[in-house]
Amino acid sequence: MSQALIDLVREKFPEAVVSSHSHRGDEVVTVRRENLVEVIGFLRNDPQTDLKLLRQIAGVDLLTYKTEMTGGAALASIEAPAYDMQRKPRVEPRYYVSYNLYSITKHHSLRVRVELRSDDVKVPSITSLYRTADWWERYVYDMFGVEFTGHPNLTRILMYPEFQGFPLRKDYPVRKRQPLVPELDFPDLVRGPGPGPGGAGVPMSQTHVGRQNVDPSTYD
Amino acid sequence: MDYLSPYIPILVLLLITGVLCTAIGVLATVLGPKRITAIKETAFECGSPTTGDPHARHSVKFYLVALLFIVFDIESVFIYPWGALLRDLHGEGLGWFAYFEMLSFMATLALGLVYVWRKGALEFNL
Amino acid sequence: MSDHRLPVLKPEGNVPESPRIGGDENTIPVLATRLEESIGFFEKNLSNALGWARKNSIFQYPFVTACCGMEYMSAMAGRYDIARFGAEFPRFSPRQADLLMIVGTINVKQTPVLKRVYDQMTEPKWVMAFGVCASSGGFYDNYATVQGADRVIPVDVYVPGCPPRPEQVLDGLKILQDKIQHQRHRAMSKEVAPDVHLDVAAQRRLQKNRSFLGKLLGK
Amino acid sequence: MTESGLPDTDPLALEAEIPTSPMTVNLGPSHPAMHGTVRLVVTLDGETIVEAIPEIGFLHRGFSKSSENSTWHQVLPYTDRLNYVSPILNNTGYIMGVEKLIGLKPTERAEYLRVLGGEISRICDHLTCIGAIGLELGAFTTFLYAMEARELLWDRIAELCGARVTVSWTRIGGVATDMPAGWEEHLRGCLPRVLELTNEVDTLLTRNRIFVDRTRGIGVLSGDEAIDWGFTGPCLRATGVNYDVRKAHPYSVYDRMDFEIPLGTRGDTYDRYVLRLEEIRQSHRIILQCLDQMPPGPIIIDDWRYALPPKKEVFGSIEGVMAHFKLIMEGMQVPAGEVYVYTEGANGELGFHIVSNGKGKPYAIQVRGPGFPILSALPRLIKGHAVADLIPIFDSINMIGGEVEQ
Repeated sequence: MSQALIDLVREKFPEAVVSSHSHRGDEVVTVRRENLVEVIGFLRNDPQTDLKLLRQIAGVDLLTYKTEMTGGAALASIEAPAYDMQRKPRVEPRYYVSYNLYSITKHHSLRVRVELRSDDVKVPSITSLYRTADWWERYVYDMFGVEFTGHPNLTRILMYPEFQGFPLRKDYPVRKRQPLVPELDFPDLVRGPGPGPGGAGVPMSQTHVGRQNVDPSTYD
Repeated sequence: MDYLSPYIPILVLLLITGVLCTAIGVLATVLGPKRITAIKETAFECGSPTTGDPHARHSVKFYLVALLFIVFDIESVFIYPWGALLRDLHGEGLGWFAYFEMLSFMATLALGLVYVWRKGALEFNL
Repeated sequence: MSDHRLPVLKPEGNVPESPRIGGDENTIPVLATRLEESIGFFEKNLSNALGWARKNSIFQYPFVTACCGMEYMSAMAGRYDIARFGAEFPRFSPRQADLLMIVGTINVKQTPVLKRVYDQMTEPKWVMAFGVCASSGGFYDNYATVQGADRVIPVDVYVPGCPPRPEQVLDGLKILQDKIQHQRHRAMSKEVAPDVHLDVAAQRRLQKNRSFLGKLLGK
Repeated sequence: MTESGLPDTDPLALEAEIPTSPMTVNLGPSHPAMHGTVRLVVTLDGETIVEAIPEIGFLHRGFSKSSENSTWHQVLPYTDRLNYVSPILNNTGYIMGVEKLIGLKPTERAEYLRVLGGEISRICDHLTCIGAIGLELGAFTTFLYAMEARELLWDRIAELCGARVTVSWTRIGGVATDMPAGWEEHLRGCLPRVLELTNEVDTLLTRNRIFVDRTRGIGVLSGDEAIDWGFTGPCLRATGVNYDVRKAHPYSVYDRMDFEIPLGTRGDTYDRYVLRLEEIRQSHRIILQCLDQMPPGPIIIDDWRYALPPKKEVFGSIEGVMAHFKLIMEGMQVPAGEVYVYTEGANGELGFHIVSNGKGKPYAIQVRGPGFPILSALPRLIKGHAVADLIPIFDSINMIGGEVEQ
């Protein structure tokens, strides 16, 4: 039903549309980065499309899309990063940001997508069009490191400022913690000899029950 | 001694409350363990380090509200004993005199209320 | 008595043991066997009395963050009423709280807050890790979650469950109460941390041992 | 002093407003009204809120990263913990996303069971929110009534799904457990009591002079501004905009259910409260219709590429063992693609943006928590109000840490 939307966008901005496809009933149009704001502005303000509700701005890192090995969580490597940049070739375009628009009056929706190369991770911000874009763009910046040029205050929203790196990138290992308060480092009692932050293979008897950092006087 | 006897229960009451309060106070300070540390001395602001200085100057309307409350609260404090004794005074023929006495007292305070009302101290616009 | 007691280690083979403080023979917790013989009669009774008083009037600071908060509400509400154990009154200021209940996941951004709230709690204080996430990080083994609150602050009682049923919470509270009862509570124990810069009057008060009246009037 | 040497007796000098400096207060994460996960740095001028800066992320548990390292089936327990007040709605939302990716339709009975469980969960969510609004305005009894009603429903959910809060009940192509014997009578028996307790809360709060004064006319937002802020669900319907995913795009068997969508008029805190109360009654109607139209039949599809084979088969036949092993060790091989599926969660439109690369693990999942955009509008809602109004406004948007910070 909203195949018309894609044709409308193609006809209005022929040079902006890179590609478009429809999968399981969702229409997605990939747009060039330069006229992203223009396209979304048109989609929002044009009475015919009236896509006033910006549901979500989602980011995806396509680094291991092809080569991701199969296998459940048990087989996943725990400490080593999922993707080793040096040994494996780079993937281009690496990220894409998808803007999910919906129209309450017309009951149709469209997803506008922008693909980014790994060395130039910048997208023009659309906070001028939607006020809700402010937090969503901060979320995508916080998780993927995508710079939204023109954003009023592009800072981390979920992670703490001292956090280095962008967690949802595929080359960020799952368990790499950057503690704020000096954590008492004792091996994973629950998981037994598996590779925990405290090192593997510590026999159960030497693990303690979380009481190491208490001076006995307070526990008289 | 007999005219004092009705006050004995009050005396016992005061005694018990006095003993109880001091006992709780002293026991709490004596028995409670104290570990004075630097962080414990600082103010608690929901687990975050305190921002801004607490001695910022407040607007004067809060002080006005407190003042007005005290004025009219004291007035009601004087009315209670008067109300309790009005019947006995009426018995001794002083009823009307006491009534007008209290009326004049309330009138002066009503004057104060009118002044405050006109001055606009009662409109508490945040 | 409930059967989840720790097995009792006979201190010296078959030598008859020292008389127990309260409770029958097989409930001596392992930790306190040696201790009881060393303290005098008056301290023992005072410690017992204080332990009894403190265990039955625990004021809790509910450090609620995540899904365990829902079960915390059930434990506080009418049906599984925690008030029956004296721990009903939530105090949202660490000054007036005895028990810090860490209800829910502690993520790395929350640790400074948790540490600060714990440090600002006045003694005697205990900590209950309510739920698996507070006890061991639960199944959030990733960059964002601290693998158990005891990596940041010492924890007394771990209540398993994700979220624990209210009965488990009450059982955890029961275990904590047993621990408080058998703990040694001293009177007049005061320590000042070295990094505290007290003003002159407070220092004078602390160092010189003055007459009772002097102490009373705080001169 | 004026040049004539006399003190400048400006008659209005005494009346001049004394300059006061604004005070910044920290409603930090560990605060009863902030649900433990939001830090609000509020700048006050006397009692009026001049500016508020929310800071979130205190319950960010890495849902996306953890789900990228678990199989499609293992992600289910993570979805319970998103909006942990109404877990079945999250499960249904996620599983419908995976089924949309596969292009698979669950069995008829499973559809009805999902709607039934979802509506019970929705009532629990609204009860908790109403209880919290009452509690934080001082009405402790309404909180206890709401909690008692929720306990009754949680018992039914525990009998149906095995757990009270974190149920992980739906499966790809169906649900995990069927209704136990006698469960329907139990549910029909306890629903009138739940409605009676809800009416009790209604009579205590809705026409209560203090409650109305505290909530009427604060936190007002107009319809199109709410859309611009990304509002959905009760907070959007309170402004009069009629958008409910169950009616706009009926999924599952909602098209066979007959229920209305309550709409507010002014979009203030009072409307958001009354709306949730009314939605409890609508959900109650849906539950009854679900029970009446419940068809017999299997509760999960028989296609072993996606659904776990029944235990009798797993221990009985070699195909069962092979299917079970493949599904557990390598996860369901969901065909590659990118899909966005949206259902009506308790606080609004709950969307899952799922990307699959054809392997056993989801490649990327990003949740559109309905509370995330609503919380971003909080400074706009509370600016200019008194500090005391901040609490009811924050409660009426029903911010759940799990779904906002994933």
